[in-house]
Amino acid sequence: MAAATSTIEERAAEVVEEFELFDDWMGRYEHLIEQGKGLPALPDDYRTEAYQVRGCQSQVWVAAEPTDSGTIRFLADSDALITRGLAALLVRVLDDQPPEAVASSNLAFLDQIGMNEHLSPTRKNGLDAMVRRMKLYAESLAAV
Amino acid sequence: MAAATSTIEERAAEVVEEFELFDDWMGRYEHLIEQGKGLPALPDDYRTEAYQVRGCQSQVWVAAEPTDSGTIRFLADSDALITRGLAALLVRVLDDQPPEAVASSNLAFLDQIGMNEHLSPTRKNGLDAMVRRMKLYAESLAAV
Amino acid sequence: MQPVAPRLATRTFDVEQVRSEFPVLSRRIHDLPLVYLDNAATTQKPLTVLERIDAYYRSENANVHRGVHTLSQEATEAYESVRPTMQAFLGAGSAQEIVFTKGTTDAINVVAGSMSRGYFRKGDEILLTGMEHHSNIVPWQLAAEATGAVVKVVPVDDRGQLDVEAYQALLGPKTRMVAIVHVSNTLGTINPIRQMIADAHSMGIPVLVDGAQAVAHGPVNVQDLDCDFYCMSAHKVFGPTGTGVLYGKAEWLNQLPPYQGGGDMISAVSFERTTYNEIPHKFEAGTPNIAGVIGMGAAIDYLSEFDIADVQRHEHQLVAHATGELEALGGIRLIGTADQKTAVVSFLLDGLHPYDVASVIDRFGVAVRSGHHCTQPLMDQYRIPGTLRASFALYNTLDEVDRLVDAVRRARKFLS
Amino acid sequence: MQPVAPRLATRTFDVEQVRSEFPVLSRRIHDLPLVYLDNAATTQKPLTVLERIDAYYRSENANVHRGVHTLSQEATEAYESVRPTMQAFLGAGSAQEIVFTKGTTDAINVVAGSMSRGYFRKGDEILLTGMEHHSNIVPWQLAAEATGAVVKVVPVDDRGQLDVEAYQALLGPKTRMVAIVHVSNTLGTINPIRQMIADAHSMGIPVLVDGAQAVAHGPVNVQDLDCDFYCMSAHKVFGPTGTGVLYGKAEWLNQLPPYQGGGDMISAVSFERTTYNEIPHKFEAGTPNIAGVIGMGAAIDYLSEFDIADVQRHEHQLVAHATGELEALGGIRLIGTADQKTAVVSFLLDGLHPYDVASVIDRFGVAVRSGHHCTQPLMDQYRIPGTLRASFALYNTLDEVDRLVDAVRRARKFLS
Ligand SMILES: Cc1ncc(COP(=O)(O)O)c(C=O)c1O
Ligand SMILES: Cc1ncc(COP(=O)(O)O)c(C=O)c1O
Repeated sequence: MAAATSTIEERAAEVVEEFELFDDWMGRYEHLIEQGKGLPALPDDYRTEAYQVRGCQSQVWVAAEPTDSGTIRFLADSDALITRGLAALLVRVLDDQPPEAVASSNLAFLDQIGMNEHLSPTRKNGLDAMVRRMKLYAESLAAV
Repeated sequence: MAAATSTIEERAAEVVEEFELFDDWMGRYEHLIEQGKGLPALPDDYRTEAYQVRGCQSQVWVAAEPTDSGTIRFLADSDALITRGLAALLVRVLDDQPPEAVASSNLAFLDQIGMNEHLSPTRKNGLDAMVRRMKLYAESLAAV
Repeated sequence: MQPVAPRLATRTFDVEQVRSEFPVLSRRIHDLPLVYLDNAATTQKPLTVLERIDAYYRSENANVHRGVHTLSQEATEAYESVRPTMQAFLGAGSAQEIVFTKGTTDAINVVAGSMSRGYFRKGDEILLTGMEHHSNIVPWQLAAEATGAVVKVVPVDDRGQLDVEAYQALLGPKTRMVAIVHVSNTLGTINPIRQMIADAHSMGIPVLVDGAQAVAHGPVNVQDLDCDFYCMSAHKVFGPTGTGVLYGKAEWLNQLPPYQGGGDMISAVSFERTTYNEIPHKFEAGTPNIAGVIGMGAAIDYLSEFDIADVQRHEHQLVAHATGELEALGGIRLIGTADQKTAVVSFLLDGLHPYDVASVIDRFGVAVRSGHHCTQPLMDQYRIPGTLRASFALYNTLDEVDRLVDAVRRARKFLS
Repeated sequence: MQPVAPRLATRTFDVEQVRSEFPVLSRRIHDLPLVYLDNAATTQKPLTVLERIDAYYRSENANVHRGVHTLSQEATEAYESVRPTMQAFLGAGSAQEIVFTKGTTDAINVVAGSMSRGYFRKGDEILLTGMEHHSNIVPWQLAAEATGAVVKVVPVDDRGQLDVEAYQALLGPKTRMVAIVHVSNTLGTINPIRQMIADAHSMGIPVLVDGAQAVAHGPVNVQDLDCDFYCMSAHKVFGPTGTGVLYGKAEWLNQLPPYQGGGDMISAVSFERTTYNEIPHKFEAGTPNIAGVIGMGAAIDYLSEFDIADVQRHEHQLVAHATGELEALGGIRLIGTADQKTAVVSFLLDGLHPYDVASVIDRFGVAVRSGHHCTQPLMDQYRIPGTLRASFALYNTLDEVDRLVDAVRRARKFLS
């Protein structure tokens, strides 16, 4: 995980840079799947309907917890490798950030890592549903 | 009215021949409207909903009465000149014929008088509704 | 119609240029150039719309929403990208308030049908007007029949204007729904819907607007109008047949139960329990009219190239010229002479049936509609069998109006 | 499928010739030629269909049924001429039994919705099967919810075949409706519907058949089947999106109340009393998808050029080859191995999620569908998250099957 001091923008830029290293889809896919492997295991308590994100082609769970330092901790998992990789990218960029920053974040980096087929929100592949869920958690924490 | 001895086919052929005399639409329309003017007045008793034919662009009434000689007598009217002309043509061809002959008649002549715009059944201009109503009357009389 | 920030025009309105973009306008009818004045029934389609539909089928066709393969993703993107287009066109607050339907009739049925599932109760009143199209009457009659609600009617005056005072008096504690036509297809009357919506809202009553005839002729902004539902058909605004939009405020769409069941409108299905998808998808069951929706987007893009004020000015000229010339013929009865009118001229020739006149002027290449225009109650009120209706679009010309008037004159001579 | 008198073929089936008639098949995906194996979701369209739609808009476009002018009459004729085409295609007894709908989902909703208005009573049973598409589940759940009827389910065995004995046992005095899929979109299973219809009829119960997946792959004759309703979508049989057919026996269509209200479905409208048009128009409210219906006619004309037995033979080869080669890869689980199958191969790779596999093989230019295919209850029964589904049409080739198998092999290597 990136240091808690780096901002969402900084982390997103880092992700974009990493993906730019690959000039073919195979490299990018491998890297994405690799990200998923690094995602911490989701506690069983969260593997329930309440945390499931609808509208994805695979099963996806996303949960959030407030940290003592006032930031928001994200947890996620999926039964598909690619979706798990995408969830890992989102967690990597948004984890341990202030809820307000998450709620107002612009996740344009998703368009810049050369994987449009999974990432364009109008394509309704479920990524937008994940993002919306994460922002929803952030908004409700920000409101507390 | 044609003599009761001529068949539906003979009368239809006569109509087609008449219309063939005109080589422009104006002549044919005038002739058609002329036919309507010759249609006997419809008794008020028949100018009711029960005798009204649905699906026409104008109001059309069609009635039928059995004659003593076992044939069927048709009466019709419309508030539009062209429709009245069409009704008159149908009456002219079908009036005073045996109900069985009316019920089984093939009214292909309607396609042959150069007025497709009013007469093609798939165009649903109401002529098919008139024809169906006349055949219905004939069928119920034939069944008695 | 209410003023809204004008869309940004990208070209000057030039009717000859416009005409060259509508292939059908070069058709000949009975050996004469077609004069198409039946635009209120359906409009013609510009090349860009035809080309967009063709391109879709030639290189992008796939089913939407459920596929991960490239073609399906591209089709989904093309289809979903029309939602923001329609959102902007109607001035909706959010793209999720845009439900794609078969057309206006379908859109009204979605609302009336959904409202029959728990919203309407016995004795509730549904308020319509005397100038509604059958599509904004029969769905409510079916809903009333199913729920015990009753339909009430706002009267129309002799010039074809709503009696707004009577409307206000009819709004009452039992009124549960108001459904009004924005622009009458028979009369051309533009109704004061903004005021009527405010009146209904002051009593907590939702309003559905039938916008079928409005969208091709002036700016519409549903947020500004504050209507709860707005319905339109693509085919009346230069788009394809078989598609249209139901705009609904998100709070209404969220609250109403789904109308049809099937693929795409669900979130999870089991025989024990089915949960529904989010709006707008909750109201879009089954494979949609993908090519149609994409074509509708192209039509709106086309229309948006113009400053709608230019279009309105042009159509106003056509209506003024037609009205003047027809009246000058004498023996003409105009039906619908409201102060606020769009591009429709309905009329009768003394002593002649509209069907006869329409049949004869077709022989002169002129296409107008005759009949009740799916507004029988209005015909009953005026005690007429129907009217002749010339309805204009941006591609019609003053010359065409002259051909109409000439054809009417000759038809009368022929028929008398 | 039941044998019927073969339609008269006018050309020999030649797959390369056929391919040249489908423009989209020359598309490239990620720099490779497209291999389109998602035909159960939607089929591609031949040139004749595109050209017919284009020609309609270029020279015939007008609203139907209500106009006397030439264009409207021509449009009506073109639109109505598709009714006998569909009548012949489905073997219906009369053209008035052909109702044009938005598609299969709409057709099923028309029947379920109409039956909710007086036909279903509390406690009535609606019998479905465990392999139904959501479009043949949710409309009945909505009807059940509205009327107090209950949905019962015929079980499916491990190979994907209906338990016909269980079906017969479930038919009972409370059963008011049976709705079954002709061919399963997920499994390819061809159900023994002729027998099932006879069983239901012996107890006086009507049967609706969801024919969405059947019509592109074999002859259908509704009179021979004796079903009461048959539903299909044009877009799954080489026609446009946004249209389809509800076949209904005339006695049923006459007896059921209308589903939607609006223009064209009425005979006379007043605020006091509205009477409905004759069938099929009673069920077609509003401006229909005119271009879509005309395009559907062109699609059926196209398909009818072939001897359907040739098409079936070709598709059978594709399925046999795909099944054999996929099994030869090892580590594959086939879902749906019924004795009677059409052109669908559903499968899973051990240890891999279908979404991952579909995403990777798209990179190799191969379009298959992954997911639950709108049959979640079936997925639940098999305890799988979904399948990969390759579904074939007459334009697919053995070479394309090889590219599929190769792509699957490489995807597995990449993902493991
Ligand atoms: C078996 C089956 N039934 C119904 C449908 C629904 O068809 P449509 O989406 O065209 O309404 C489909 C296709 O998705 C299907 O495969
Ligand atoms: C005012 C009005 N409302 C509703 C409709 C119905 O529209 P559609 O037939 O496209 O559903 C029309 C057009 O026929 C109309 O003019």
